[in-house]
Amino acid sequence: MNLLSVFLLSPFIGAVLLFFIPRGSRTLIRLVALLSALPPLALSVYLPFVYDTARGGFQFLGEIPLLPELGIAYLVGVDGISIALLFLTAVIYLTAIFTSWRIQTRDKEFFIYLALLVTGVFGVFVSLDLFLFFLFYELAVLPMYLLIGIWGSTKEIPGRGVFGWTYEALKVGTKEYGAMKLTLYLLVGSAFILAGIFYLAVHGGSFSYLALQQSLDLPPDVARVLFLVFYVGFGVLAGIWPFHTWSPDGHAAAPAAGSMMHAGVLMKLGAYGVLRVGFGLLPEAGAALAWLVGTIAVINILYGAFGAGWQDDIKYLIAYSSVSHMGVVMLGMATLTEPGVAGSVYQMVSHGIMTGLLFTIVNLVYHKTHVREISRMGGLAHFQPVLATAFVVAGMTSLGLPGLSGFVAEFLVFLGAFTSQHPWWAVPAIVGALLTSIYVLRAARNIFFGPAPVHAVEDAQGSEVVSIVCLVATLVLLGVVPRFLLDSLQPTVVEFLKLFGG
Amino acid sequence: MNPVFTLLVVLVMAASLGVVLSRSVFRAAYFLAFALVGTGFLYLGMSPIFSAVQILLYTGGVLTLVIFAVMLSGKPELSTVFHRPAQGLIAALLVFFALLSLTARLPEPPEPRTIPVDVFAAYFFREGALAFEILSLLLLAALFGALAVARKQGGEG
Amino acid sequence: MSFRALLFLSAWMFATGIFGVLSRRHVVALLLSIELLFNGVNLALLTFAWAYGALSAASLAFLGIAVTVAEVAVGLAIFLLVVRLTGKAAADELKQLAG
Amino acid sequence: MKAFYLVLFAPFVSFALLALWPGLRRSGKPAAWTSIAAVAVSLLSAIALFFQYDGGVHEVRWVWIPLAHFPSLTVGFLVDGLSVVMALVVALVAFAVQVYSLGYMSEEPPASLGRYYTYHSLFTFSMLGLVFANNLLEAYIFWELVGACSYLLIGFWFYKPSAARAALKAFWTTRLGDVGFALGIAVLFAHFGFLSYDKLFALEPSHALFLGLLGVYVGAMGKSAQFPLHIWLPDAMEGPTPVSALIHAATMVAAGVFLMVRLMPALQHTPELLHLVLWIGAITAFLAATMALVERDIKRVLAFSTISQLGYMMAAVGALSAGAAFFHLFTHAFFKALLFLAAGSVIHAMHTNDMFAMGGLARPMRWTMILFLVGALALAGMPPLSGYFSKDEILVATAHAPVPFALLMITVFLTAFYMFRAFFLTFTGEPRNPESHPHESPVVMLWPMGVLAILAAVAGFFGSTVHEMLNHSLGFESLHSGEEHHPAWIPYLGLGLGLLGILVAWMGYARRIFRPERVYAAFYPLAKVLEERYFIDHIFLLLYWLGYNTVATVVGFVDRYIVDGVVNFVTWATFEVGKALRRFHNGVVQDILLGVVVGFLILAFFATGF
Amino acid sequence: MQTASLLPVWLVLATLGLTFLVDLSGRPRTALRVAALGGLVALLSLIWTPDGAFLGLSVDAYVRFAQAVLLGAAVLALLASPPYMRHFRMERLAGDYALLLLFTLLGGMLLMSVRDWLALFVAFELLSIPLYAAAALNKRSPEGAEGALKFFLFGSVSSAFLLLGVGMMTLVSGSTAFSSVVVREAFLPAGLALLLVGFGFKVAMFPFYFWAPDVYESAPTPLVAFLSVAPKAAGILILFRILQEVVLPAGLSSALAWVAFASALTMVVGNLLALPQTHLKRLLAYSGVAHIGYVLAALAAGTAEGAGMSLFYFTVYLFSNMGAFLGVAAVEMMGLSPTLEGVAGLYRRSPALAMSFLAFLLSLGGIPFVLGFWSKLFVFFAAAQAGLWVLVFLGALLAVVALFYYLNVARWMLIVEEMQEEPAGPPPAAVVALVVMAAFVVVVGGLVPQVLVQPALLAAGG
Repeated sequence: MNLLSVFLLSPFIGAVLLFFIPRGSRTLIRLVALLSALPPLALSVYLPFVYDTARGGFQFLGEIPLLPELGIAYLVGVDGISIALLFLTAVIYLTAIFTSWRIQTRDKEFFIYLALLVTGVFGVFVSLDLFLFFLFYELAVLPMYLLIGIWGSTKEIPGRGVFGWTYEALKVGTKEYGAMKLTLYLLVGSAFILAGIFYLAVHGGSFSYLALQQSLDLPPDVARVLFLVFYVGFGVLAGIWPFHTWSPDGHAAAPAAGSMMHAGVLMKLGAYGVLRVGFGLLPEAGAALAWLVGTIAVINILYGAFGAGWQDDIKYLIAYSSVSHMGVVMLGMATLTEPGVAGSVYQMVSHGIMTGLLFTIVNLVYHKTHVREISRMGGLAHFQPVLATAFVVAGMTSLGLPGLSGFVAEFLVFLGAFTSQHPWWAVPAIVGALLTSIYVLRAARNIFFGPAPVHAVEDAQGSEVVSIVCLVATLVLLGVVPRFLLDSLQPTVVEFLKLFGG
Repeated sequence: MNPVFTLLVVLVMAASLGVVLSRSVFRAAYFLAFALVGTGFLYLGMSPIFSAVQILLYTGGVLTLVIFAVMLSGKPELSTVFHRPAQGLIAALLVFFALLSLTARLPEPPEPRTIPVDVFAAYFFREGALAFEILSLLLLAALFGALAVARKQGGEG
Repeated sequence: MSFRALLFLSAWMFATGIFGVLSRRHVVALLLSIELLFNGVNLALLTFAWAYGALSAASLAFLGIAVTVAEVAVGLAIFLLVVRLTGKAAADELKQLAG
Repeated sequence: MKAFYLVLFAPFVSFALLALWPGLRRSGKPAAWTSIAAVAVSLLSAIALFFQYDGGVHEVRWVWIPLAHFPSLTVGFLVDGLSVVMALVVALVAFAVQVYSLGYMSEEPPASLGRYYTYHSLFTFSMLGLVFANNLLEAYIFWELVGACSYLLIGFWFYKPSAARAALKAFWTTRLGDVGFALGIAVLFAHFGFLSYDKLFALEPSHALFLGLLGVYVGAMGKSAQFPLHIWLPDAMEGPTPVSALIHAATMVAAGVFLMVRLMPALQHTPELLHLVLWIGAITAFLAATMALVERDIKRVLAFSTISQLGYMMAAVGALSAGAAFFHLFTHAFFKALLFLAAGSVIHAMHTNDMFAMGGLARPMRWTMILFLVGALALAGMPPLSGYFSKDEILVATAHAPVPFALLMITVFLTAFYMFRAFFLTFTGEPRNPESHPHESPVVMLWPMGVLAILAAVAGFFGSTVHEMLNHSLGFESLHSGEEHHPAWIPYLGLGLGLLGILVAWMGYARRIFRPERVYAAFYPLAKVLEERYFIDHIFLLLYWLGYNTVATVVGFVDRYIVDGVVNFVTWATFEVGKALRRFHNGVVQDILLGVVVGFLILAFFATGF
Repeated sequence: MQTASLLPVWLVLATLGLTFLVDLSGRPRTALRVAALGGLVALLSLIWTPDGAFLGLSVDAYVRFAQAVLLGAAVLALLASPPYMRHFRMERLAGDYALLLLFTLLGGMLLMSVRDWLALFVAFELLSIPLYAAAALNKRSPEGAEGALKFFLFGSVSSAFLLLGVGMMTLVSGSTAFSSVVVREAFLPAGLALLLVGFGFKVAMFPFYFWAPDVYESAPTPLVAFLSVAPKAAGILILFRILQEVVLPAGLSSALAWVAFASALTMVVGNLLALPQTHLKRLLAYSGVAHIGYVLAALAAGTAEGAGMSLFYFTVYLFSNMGAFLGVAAVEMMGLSPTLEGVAGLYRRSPALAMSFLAFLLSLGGIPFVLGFWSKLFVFFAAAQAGLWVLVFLGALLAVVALFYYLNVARWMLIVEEMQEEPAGPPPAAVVALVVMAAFVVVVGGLVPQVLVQPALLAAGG
């Protein structure tokens, strides 16, 4: 029983146990969910210390042959990058449970779907067999759909512009629309990935990532096409520019835990995929197309930052900021320099935690005030000091204030961009941070500051405060002591860059 | 090309047209009978047993069945005969040419001979034994099927 | 007894059968057209048997006749049921099931 | 060097305590006392550090971000002459302000008082961190932290929309400057690979060094409110006055100057940059002074005066005279903080900032008047007070550049004029609004002002010790340029202009020999321009609306209705194809059978075709 | 005399006889149960039947696996029929219904093991004709009769083509006195074309699927469950044998291209047409068409893995598709209409049924950790191994469309809160038990797919 299987089994067993608990006993349900979240967190905190940085590469390997004829096996292993992302997922899962502690309707099902979703995500970060990777990748589809479909929130968006009439036809903005759009986008991406993985398996001989790393040599142009297929496939989930439109609708419709998991973790899944499968298995093609990845990342950063400025709905604002920050992740990756890639992975973790916190706050504000339009809000800090402070801290992280995790990530990406072949990339990276500070702090002012609102509003209660405190603590921890993750991440990145003659 | 053969072919062709074009179903049934008998005579040249089977069993059995069905239903004629005849005509022509083109590349038969009954019977009951057994099952199944469909279920709508 | 003529005749019967099936409104007319189809096929099979001495084609024709009879039996039973339940004998009026 | 850790980490402990322990924070007074105690500890150890200082350079360093292809990014602390003196100034002013705040913020509810002191502790820690930083990256880290604290403190009274807006303006403008700073760091990191001061100083001049330091200077311009990035400082007065005294007079705004002084060994290799710094310093000084002439709000007058003095310091740096710049920073911290606190005491009593609503406060607020006078005299550069010495050194240093020198000379006169205009308007003449009944501020506010007043008076004499400590850390004579050929008449001209300024102010506002309102009316167009702060604020506002909001609207619309529109259209189209195909299933048997025939024809075509 | 190899066939024949006698003695309900029991015995007997050939019927692992699928489908349908019959008051015809079903089953089993063309044609007809009659058994619904009529007409016309095609094929490879190369060159493509028309109907491939939606909508649901799996499986698996042993050796390699083309078209049309459907049975009909498109992709690969994967596919399809139809039957027995509105809020009324239905939908949609995921992926992997990248990519993209309508049904059941129609009563326990059992297989099977995949690959000699 491999150590890493704990990541998979703990939430899955939690889901199975929850299945048998009667619907009435609310606290028991939450306790089981919580218990299913603790082992992965403990393990993910333990891993960075016990990961042997000297040896590097994939460690804690475990293999159980599933279908030898087709070259499929349960192959698991982690390196610095996976450790960082496992830590992110574990933290987000725990805090997602706390945030949804007070959910009223159908709570048993809620925690079951959440547990299944996390199992899928853990599976992706842990598995080294591409088939298994794809399997866990697709596992996240259904729970996400149901989470948004059942517990989501609706806000009709009237149609305007040249395709305006389709908006009423498809009821854009409702939670069904958001759930379906998000799910189908994930699937369109997985269609590309499926084709790519099969091509690799057929030409590389087996699905195992390790074997493919050695045995794979494709003609340059085929490799480039394959890289593009993976880039688009995973990029859809990572929210790269033309395919990002699911992110605002999906996250705006999702409940707190749903958007925490999705914006916080699943978007990183996409970026992780591009890094691990795209750049990892097809280095020459990756290097050749790095300029494309970088340019689109730049568009992402600026597009997201400006897009967020226009939004009047707090959830859409956070969703667009996620698009912008994912741009920073992709930019870091595209630089193919050590600080760049390390910064990119660090930004995945930092942005994951930060977006988790932002969505928690935004959803709590929505649930307590039933208002999503910023123009109709103001002075909430009078009644919600905890939420206000947390929002400012999260905002500061997003604009890269030192002492919080955002700075480490964005500065590394900024330095990496400056020392890469396209130094001009550094300008959008730092300008992006400036633009972020504009819309985030302006939102903070419009929502929380200013004269007190007419009727009192409830502040974050019990478990919600715990969730917020955990997330803020993680942001500070990652900001002040980056070596917690970087010690294991850095050797992996160096080894990763050897593929590119680094 | 002896005249009898060509006459027969033309007659059968006309008869089959009649089946399809006649207004009343009864008259269509007569034309069909005429076509089947014509084919039966054609079979004389190829394999005499088949002409017997064709004329006695096939024409006799099937025709009587059809007539009974029409009598029972009490609806011999409908106001209009055809439904989208143009579409049917085009399709029929295309099928006709398709079939001809499919069989066009067939070589001329070197020496065609009529199949004597004993040779056919020996072959059929040796090679086709299994098929014959399954056929018996099929006929039984059809019998049950027809009975089941015909039976009243009691109190149906 | 020319080979080509026979094939032409069988194709002709088959084609008229197809026309009947596609364009006649009365269900029994459809059945008759199907008879025509099968007869065309049997004629073709026997022609092959006669031309190439393929006894299997001949025995297949024989089996074909038996199968056709079975089909007509079931077909008529269903026709009578349709008339009894829907009171219509015209195939193109039976379009409850669509879409 | 144990004392050093105490100086830096005492405020951090207090911040951690207040942040993590809500009970303490919400209790109000106890939270205040924790913070004040921490600052006191920090002050005492700073003093100890100052006296124990043996001239050496003690540095401690550890790896913050490990890197392989580049030297790892390190974090560490550097204790040398410059940082010790600066730490002393910061700790002292911080202590004074925090004690003063007890009185000034007395009627704040306990919870928000606790929040106030939490921010104060964080600010003090960040400022000290900046002072002791040993490399540019760490300087950038504390630089931004200090900026964040200023945002929090300016926006402390968040229920005032103007305060929230001012906080935003301050953060955005300084952030704009920080973009330059970051780019500068990136250039240095990319070309040289290291950011720590000692290695930077060892570099010989190169274009990369120039670009890097230019970037850093842009950052300093933002933080030290140099033209054109000065627009945020006047609005920052929305924050509580003690905050203005601490952050917008003595410490944070001086950070830019401090950093330039710290980088002097490297700056000396980039004469073009220094030339630019000199010019911008001089222009800032002059413009700020002109804007102060027409200001009605007492705090904004002091704000413009700070911008002007910062202009002086930057000019000194530009003239390669780090010593003069630092000494003026040293003295300015005391008398400007004093002036702010005095103004605070007046506002506390009169509950208004508008000088034209005050008057005749000399009698009821005797002590405040005396303290304000000391500060004003020091600022105007009257001999016994510290202002005279430090301003004189700057004038001497910049003598070699005619135009900037002239501008600075005129500014001496303007400074004296607007300071005493404020003094006479506030304290002399009859009270302008009858229902206000001013009373002297409580002792807890007067004592800190008193200490500052004493320092403002005597600080001038510590010039030599400050210079000597500075030379240790810079490694070269910090005052060298002005010494040789400074004409003797400079100090006297400065003094004369100062006295002239006071005289004119006295004539205008005390004795009302000439009516300033008529002068204002006579030069109305010019006055209006000054009042509108040369329309720079409006330019930035326009830049913000055009640069960000309109582009955001376009991007937002395009994304919501074009990019998303295409996606919705594709979905809708797929549905329509599905519905269209359904029409083929009209249920009529004959049409269904067509399927078989068509299928056969296709297959037949395949069979014959291939 | 290895008659043992035909053990399951003898057992089914015995069951047939027994059922007839019981029905004759006037107890139709017990006749149905006897048929189900007999089917079960035959299914279990498969384990001990050895390979071998007898009377022209050869049996090997591939045939036995296929027969297992057919028997499984029959047993499942027969077990679900009694409550359905009782609900729709068709019990007097239960006996006939059972007989017809057994005849069809027999036809399918024989078709699997037949070696010569004559027997193939007759077995093929035996597989269809009883179904025409069975489709019309619900005498209360005029649509039932209409559906049966369409089924009959469509079936007869396509079997005419089939007859001609089989005739031609006998000349190509049958034991004939004279088979010159020229004749084979002419007859092979034509024969295959005509053959595909016949098989196209049976398998509901594009463009021969027009009958499927109408018949699925009107026929009794347990029969439709059987109809949607058994004949299709038989058709595809025997078509595979024909391709492997007759067509490809005879040199018509372009046949695989035809199949690939048909697969692509079937996938696209099946999925697109399923999108706007609101009637569950029609939706499942079109989804069935789409699924046949996926299997044809494996068939187009033309490799042994392809065969193994299609065997596995049908085993999975057996459970998920029949399960779905039995679920619809249960919904009908609750007095609800088998449409999206009828199913609204099913989660409230009976969670077990709703959850099982969700499992089937996911399996059909190909979501991980349910059996359907593996089958869909392996089918595409087989196609990928044969280099059919267009099909793989098209299939993956269409899976997105497919998931839309599957999730849409799931949405109506799980997410929509209020019930649109008032159910008459709870679903009969027997059917729910069957449905939950099928769902259990689908979910647990998803966790350990190799249990089914490896035997399938072995059976196909992969």
